[in-house]
Amino acid sequence: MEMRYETAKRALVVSLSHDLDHHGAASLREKIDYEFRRRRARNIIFDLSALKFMDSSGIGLIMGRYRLSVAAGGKVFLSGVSPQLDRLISISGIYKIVGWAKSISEALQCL
Amino acid sequence: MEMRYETAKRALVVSLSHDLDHHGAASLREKIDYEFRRRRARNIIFDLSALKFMDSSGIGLIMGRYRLSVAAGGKVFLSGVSPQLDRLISISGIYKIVGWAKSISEALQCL
Amino acid sequence: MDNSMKLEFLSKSSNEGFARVAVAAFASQLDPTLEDLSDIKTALSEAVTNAIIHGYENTKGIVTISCQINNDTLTVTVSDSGRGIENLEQAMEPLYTSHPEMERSGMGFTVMETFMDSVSVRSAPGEGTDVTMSKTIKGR
Amino acid sequence: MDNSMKLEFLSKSSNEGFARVAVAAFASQLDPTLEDLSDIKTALSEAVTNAIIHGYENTKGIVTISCQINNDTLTVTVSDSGRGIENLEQAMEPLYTSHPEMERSGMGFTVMETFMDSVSVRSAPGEGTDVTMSKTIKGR
Ligand SMILES: Nc1ncnc2c1ncn2[C@@H]1O[C@H](COP(=O)(O)OP(=O)(O)O)[C@@H](O)[C@H]1O
Ligand SMILES: Nc1ncnc2c1ncn2[C@@H]1O[C@H](COP(=O)(O)OP(=O)(O)O)[C@@H](O)[C@H]1O
Repeated sequence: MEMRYETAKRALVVSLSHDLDHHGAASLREKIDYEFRRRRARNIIFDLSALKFMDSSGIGLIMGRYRLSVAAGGKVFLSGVSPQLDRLISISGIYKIVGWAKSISEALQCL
Repeated sequence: MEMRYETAKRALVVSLSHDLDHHGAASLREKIDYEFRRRRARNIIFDLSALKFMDSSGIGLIMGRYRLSVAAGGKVFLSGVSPQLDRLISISGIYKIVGWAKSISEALQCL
Repeated sequence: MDNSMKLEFLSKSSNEGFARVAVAAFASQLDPTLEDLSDIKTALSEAVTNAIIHGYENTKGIVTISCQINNDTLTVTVSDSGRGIENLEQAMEPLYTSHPEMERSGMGFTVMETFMDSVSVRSAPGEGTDVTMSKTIKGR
Repeated sequence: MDNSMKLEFLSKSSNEGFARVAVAAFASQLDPTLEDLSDIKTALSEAVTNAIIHGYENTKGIVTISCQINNDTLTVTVSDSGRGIENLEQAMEPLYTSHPEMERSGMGFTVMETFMDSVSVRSAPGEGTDVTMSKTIKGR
């Protein structure tokens, strides 16, 4: 995972890689939340383009970060969603609460 | 696996790929021997550059093809040997009977 | 039966990835598409994660995966001898989770049912849980 | 014990590749180099192939692989309950093979000994063979 902060949009950009499963989720959550608070961020953009695998633990992670952003008056966007990931995310219903964008820059424009 | 025949040198060039283990060896052997006889070849060049895995079943395959070439008055060359494969081939002792070349074209020049 | 394998491992979360790779490698004999493989890995990951966190509640236990190939069909059973499920109907409802504080989404069973052709669960409180899933790989 | 797994599968040659991938995925937890992984896969492939062709002589049987991780050391045991080895000293000699007509090179045990830190064999004629190998992965 890599993170960067876009000050103008108060957005934390989280680029995930490898596998996002239960095993990795706890430490990712901790790192993201730490950075979110330290930066006083509002929004989170998840860049999933380099992610190789995700199961419902990833859905839980995204839902948890959604709560964090909403509490700060912000939004969550997903970008770089592969067709396979799209099926998983669609059945989870979280597209009702998080945004979708083709790229990180498109997501930034939506904020 | 892919094969081509170099008429000028009477050499069958066998490019191996994926895994060479006991499971795959029997059918490779059959295909190589069929082509060797059909072409009335003398020499065999094994191109190992695209091979992902090999164990001692591969050593057995190479030794068997060596016998075939020797009986036809020819030679066997190995090219595209990775460092990992080189260790396996070294301990097998077959460098005493088969040649080594950096590339297929170098092997062809040695014939 | 065309082929079969059984895998047993400690209920450590670090084995989740290993279990996915092993089952995908076994399933590869059916010449699945990348999408099929991804479906199988995702469903398996849900069942294995459940065995570790819900079945054994992060204590030490053995997770067992049995796989069979019959013609074009892969059948996978994930078993634990952990706490079992009291109310199976509730457990299988989308979004139901007994551990919201662990950020579980409650989507595990729904994912298994979506990505596999069939899912059946046998569970007894105090004895453990078996989840059996199957998927037929259409020839290409 | 830090981690362990056990894998059982039918003695079909199509499972040789699957067994390599599964053991390599388990061993990955030790953060091995690509060279370490290749060594482990090669040694494992020798032992599994021997169980299938020499132990069960291409008839139906179960091959069992047990793996343990203790600190930085991976220990792998490959077992069959096949014909067993009558003369173990001879079997372990480089270039000795009971099946030259199958183009076996007789290098299986030598490869295991070269690529792993230790190899030990227990065998009883008519009962089967256990090959135990270990390798310590040096931190990088
Ligand atoms: N192997 C299991 N052992 C005990 N309880 C389980 C097991 N699998 C699932 N459950 C129960 O079923 C519920 C729903 O499971 P699931 O749909 O996978 O969602 P989640 O894992 O996100 O909670 C779990 O919260 C748990 O209470
Ligand atoms: N699991 C086994 N069961 C019975 N015999 C075995 C087993 N493993 C090895 N052997 C015997 O030991 C010999 C040497 O084995 P190895 O060095 O691996 O060479 P190869 O497999 O090329 O014959 C075999 O030819 C066989 O006779």
